[in-house]
Amino acid sequence: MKKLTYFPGCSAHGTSEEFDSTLKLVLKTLEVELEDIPDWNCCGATSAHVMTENLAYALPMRNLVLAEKLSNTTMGIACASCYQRMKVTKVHMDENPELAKRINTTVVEEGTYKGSVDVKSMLQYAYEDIGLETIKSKVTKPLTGLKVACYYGCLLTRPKDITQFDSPEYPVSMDQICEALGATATEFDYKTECCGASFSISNTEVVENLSGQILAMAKESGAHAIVVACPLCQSNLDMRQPDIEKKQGITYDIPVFYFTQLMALAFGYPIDQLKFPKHIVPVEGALANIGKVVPVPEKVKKPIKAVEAESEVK
Amino acid sequence: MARVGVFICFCGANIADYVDVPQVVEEVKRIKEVKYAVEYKYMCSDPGQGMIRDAIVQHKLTSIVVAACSPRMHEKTFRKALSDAGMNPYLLEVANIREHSSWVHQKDKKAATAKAMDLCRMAVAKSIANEQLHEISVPVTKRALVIGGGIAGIQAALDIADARIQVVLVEKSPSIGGKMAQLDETFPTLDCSQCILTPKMVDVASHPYIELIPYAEVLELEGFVGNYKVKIKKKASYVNSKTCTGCGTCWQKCPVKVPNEYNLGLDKRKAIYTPFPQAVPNKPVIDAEHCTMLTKGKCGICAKVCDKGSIDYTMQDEIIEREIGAVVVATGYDMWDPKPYEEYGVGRFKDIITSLEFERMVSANGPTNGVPVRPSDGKVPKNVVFIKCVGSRDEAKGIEYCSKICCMYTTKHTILLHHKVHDSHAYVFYMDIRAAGKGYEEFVKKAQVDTAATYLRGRVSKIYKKGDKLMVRGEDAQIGQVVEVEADLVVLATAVSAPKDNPDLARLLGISYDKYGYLSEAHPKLRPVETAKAGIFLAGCTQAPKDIPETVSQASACAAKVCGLFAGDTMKKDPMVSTISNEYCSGCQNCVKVCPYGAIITDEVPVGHGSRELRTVAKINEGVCQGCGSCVAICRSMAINLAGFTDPQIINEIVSI
Amino acid sequence: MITLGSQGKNTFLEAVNTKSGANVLDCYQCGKCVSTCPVSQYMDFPPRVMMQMIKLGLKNECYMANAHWYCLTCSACSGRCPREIDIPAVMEAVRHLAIEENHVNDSTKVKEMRKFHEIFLSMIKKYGRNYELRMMAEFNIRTRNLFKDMHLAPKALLKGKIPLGVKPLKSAKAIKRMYEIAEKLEKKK
Amino acid sequence: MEAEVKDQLVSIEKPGLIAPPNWEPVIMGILCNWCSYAGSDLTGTSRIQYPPNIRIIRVPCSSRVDPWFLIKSLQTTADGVLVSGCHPGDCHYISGNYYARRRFLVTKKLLNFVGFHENRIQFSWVSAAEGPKFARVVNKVTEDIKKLGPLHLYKKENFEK
Repeated sequence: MKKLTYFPGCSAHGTSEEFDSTLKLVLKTLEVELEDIPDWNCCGATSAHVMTENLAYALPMRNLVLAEKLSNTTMGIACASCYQRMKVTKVHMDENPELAKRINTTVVEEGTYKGSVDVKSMLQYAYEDIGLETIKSKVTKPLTGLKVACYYGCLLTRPKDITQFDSPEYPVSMDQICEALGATATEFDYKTECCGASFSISNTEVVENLSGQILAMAKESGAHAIVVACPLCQSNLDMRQPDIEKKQGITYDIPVFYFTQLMALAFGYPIDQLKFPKHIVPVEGALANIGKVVPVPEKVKKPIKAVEAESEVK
Repeated sequence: MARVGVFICFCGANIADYVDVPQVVEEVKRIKEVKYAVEYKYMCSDPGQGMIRDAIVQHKLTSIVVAACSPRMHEKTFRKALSDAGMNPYLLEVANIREHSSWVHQKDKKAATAKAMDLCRMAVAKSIANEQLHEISVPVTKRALVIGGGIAGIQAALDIADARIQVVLVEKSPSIGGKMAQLDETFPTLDCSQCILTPKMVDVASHPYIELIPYAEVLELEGFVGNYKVKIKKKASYVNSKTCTGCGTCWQKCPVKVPNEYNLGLDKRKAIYTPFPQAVPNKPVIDAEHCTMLTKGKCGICAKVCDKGSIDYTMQDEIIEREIGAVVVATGYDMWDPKPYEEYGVGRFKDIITSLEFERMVSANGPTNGVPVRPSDGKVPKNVVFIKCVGSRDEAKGIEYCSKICCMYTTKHTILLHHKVHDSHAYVFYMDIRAAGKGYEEFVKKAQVDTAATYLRGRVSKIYKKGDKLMVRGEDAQIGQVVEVEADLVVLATAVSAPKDNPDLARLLGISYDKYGYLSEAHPKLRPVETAKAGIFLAGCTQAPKDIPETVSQASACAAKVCGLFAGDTMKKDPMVSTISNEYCSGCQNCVKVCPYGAIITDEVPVGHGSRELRTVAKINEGVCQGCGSCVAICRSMAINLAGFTDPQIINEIVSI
Repeated sequence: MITLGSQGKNTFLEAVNTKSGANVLDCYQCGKCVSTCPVSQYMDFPPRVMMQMIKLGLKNECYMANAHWYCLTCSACSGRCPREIDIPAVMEAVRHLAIEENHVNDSTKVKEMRKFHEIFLSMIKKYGRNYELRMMAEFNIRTRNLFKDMHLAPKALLKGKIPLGVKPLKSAKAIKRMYEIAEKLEKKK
Repeated sequence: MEAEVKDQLVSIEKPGLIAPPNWEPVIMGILCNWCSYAGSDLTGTSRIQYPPNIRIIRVPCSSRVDPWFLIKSLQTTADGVLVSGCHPGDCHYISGNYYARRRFLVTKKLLNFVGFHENRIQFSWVSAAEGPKFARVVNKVTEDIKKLGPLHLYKKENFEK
């Protein structure tokens, strides 16, 4: 039984409750025990670093210090935004002990920052610490037939020197996890384009435009659904989808799943535990593809050869 | 007893205004070894030199001190005056009382005079310990080695050979020609690369003074300038080149297909092959890695069809040794692999190709018979996007420097595209257009105006697929907007990078290379073709990225250097080299370690007179020694001395004031 | 027209470099950031132009720009920058300097974005965690746009997307103290 | 312990020795031919003025400088020594200045150990293009050594001179 310190993030009790609860189901199957950080606080999200420098470090620092008091060496974070704030803080503190000392004064009552806990996103944890083989071995109901576009957003793999995970341009970890579950990952070029993130409330126009492009590219790639690992991406792509459709005059009807929802589904959990009713875009249409026999795609034309090309030309 | 003559110069007013020269003369005369001291207005002038010549004879002087300007200025002049008077020129010492005294202490004549006196004393003291030295002559092997058979190597070899000097040309692939043989037409004149190159290749093969060793590499180089010995490994070709006529039956019948390097894998060649039809030498080789006869012992078709019986599956690598006097390194360049550009989808999208691949496509003897096509579906592209600076000027993903040739070859590609596909349109994303060269800017204008290529100023940030098109996104800074081009084909102008084997080659040759892997020249401005090691020269892109005209110029410059080196039967060399005394040498070999030139080797000498027992001592090769003196300072037993800067000379200087 | 050469040493550039840890002088205006940036079309001055303006020392123009308010810190630009400039950090430095010197763009959009962040931070100060419903409500009230996103509200509430309450942190005091010390640190610099 | 030993040995410097009136130090400057000597020539051609205390010895390369030269200088004539070579990486003889630097540091440590003040032995990199820098170096070295005072007991005739 593996143990892992868990930081759910504020949205786990709100907008992304389905992420939190399915994550817990999945980790039960994968035999990972979660240990919550007692009395954790908000990471400060975008707002803190937009407005001030010190608070943007102080808020995550408190959680890091609290996490260091637990016995585990790794902290898993569900929300991508929390993950990035935490990781940025950790990397900057470890690089600059002087800064760490200064920021530490804000949470001096909680303890001294040591830098002893590693910070990972849940996607990274599943990919690196659990591994594709283990995930594959737990699959009881493969998702064969479901075509998904894996959307990573900006925060999980960027900046590269902070996250040190997967590619910042064309990551593949989530794709590989989905394929391990039996689904097909489409070739999706907007994997790491931004969805508008923190403008969700304050500047909806931007979000609708950016998320709209992502939905369009996902549709273009032939996906039935989008898979994400970030609550903000999920809410932007799912909750804003009807508005985007209205604005663009196109019907997308692409549900946006957390990767843990699909894992739980493939691991055989009953559908009523997966909180699908929480989705704004209905999921039934996409899930109906599971089990359908996919026609073998027409072989892509062979790469050019001298002779073939010649005949084309003449 | 030494008899020193001191000649003190006024240098017009340059010295006389700030140094009391007559007083210096008086002071110098008080030194007991000084038998003659005199002042004159311009010592370097003919009458001045005449005074020195006369005094040498008249006063039977044994060494001369000239107190004047810096020895870096007129040492040679005065040495010549000495030898004209029949005196060994190395008995001269110069006291630098101009740069080191009169010019830098203009406000204090007393102090300047005192200093000038001291400088004279030091020079006199040193000159007393001076010894007669003689220029060293080193024999020369008049044969040059050229490494690399691209246009640089070909040009250097031909120029040297035309001066009737033997050349050994080593090329690692089965044919000479290099990258230039892969090009279609060349900028800015659009003459056909093959047409201007192949005659030169044939000349190389038929030149009586050139020994061409293809499919070979240099293993070892030892010796020193004029007297190198090189070991070359000739890879087994499994084809007897003497009997083979190059008829081509073997490669027509060979059943094994391998990606064709000459066409960058855009088509296939056979396991027995010549790289391209105009190859020189036009004899096939067997690719041992892929030939099933050599890997699995099955097939043997080529041997069966060869009526000359030239195929020999048992052939072994051969070691060839040659004595040579100079080396020209012309190993060219590699094309940089754009794999790190993940945002462009390099590796995922088939319709992204490199410039050299495009070059092969538009080449008349290329895999597509001279028409560019999309690798994904073989269709002829209409919209082609050219992206410059892929890898160049990119510290994050590529190389810091500008590759120099991409601006021009991309310009050429837009024109070639227009020639081959009339209804096509070229879009060029660029950062700057660097067109400094004869006819270059005019050429760019031709592309922009005559063929209406659209130039967009900005670096492309992303390429993604939409249907069967590639969407290329970048900013056009000129309108300050982000633009997306719907492209059928994307051509990346990838950077020029140093050959990856260069560091190994540099170590083997004992020359240095820079942080990118380019071989270093001796001086960036004034000695751009020499290396720091005497007798080794650089031609072409192995030193830095450059275009064909520049490469050819540098190659010819190398040839001139080699010819200069070989002008006499022996080479003259400064006698300021280290000498070693066997008597004192303890054989610790510390000097061997510090010598930057490998000029010191070990030798065995009898322990005593007539003794049979041997002991190790160091031995200096005066042909190689450059006279830095590192070994002198490191020698614990003071067995080594540096002629012209011996311990007694310098100590004399120190204690003389 | 801008007159250059009279302002002497470019202290603005130095301030931005120190604060961001980046070197704006590295920028050679290739524009890769502009076409990478998902929101450059909304910015008055895209990143490349901002960099040049910093180089020229156009402090007021930079402060008054909305670009650094639109920056999402998605780090796409810095990941692709051939000179490896941390552009989001530069944007953040300009924004922080503008806030410090109280010289900020006063367009409605920027005001709204700024308001949002302020409300968000005050929520955390109060509860230690984000209270989504209250925050959205307060944002709408304070930006005088009561019905924004109201069509989403019933659905979201009904589906349990947005909870009606939040459990404040046990040690809410700790957070308040943290805010105070952080504020002091900010002033000390 | 080490510090104590140092303190005792430093007394070799004879801090109490009074400089004769108008005393000027003698500094031995050992310069490599290709960079520093050429640089000092440039100082001259540029007419940049510096104190007249330095006496320059030309050697092919700073790696030719035997520790013996430094010791002999301090022992006989000089109050201080300046050794100057090409910048790291610019050595005319590929790597000579690296050897020189290492050897110099050891020599300096030794001389320091036996009681010479560390400023009596100085090292610098001056390229052939750095005329002004050479003047700066000489200024600094001269100043340093003037502060330290004479190293040698002066004969009576020197006073008179």
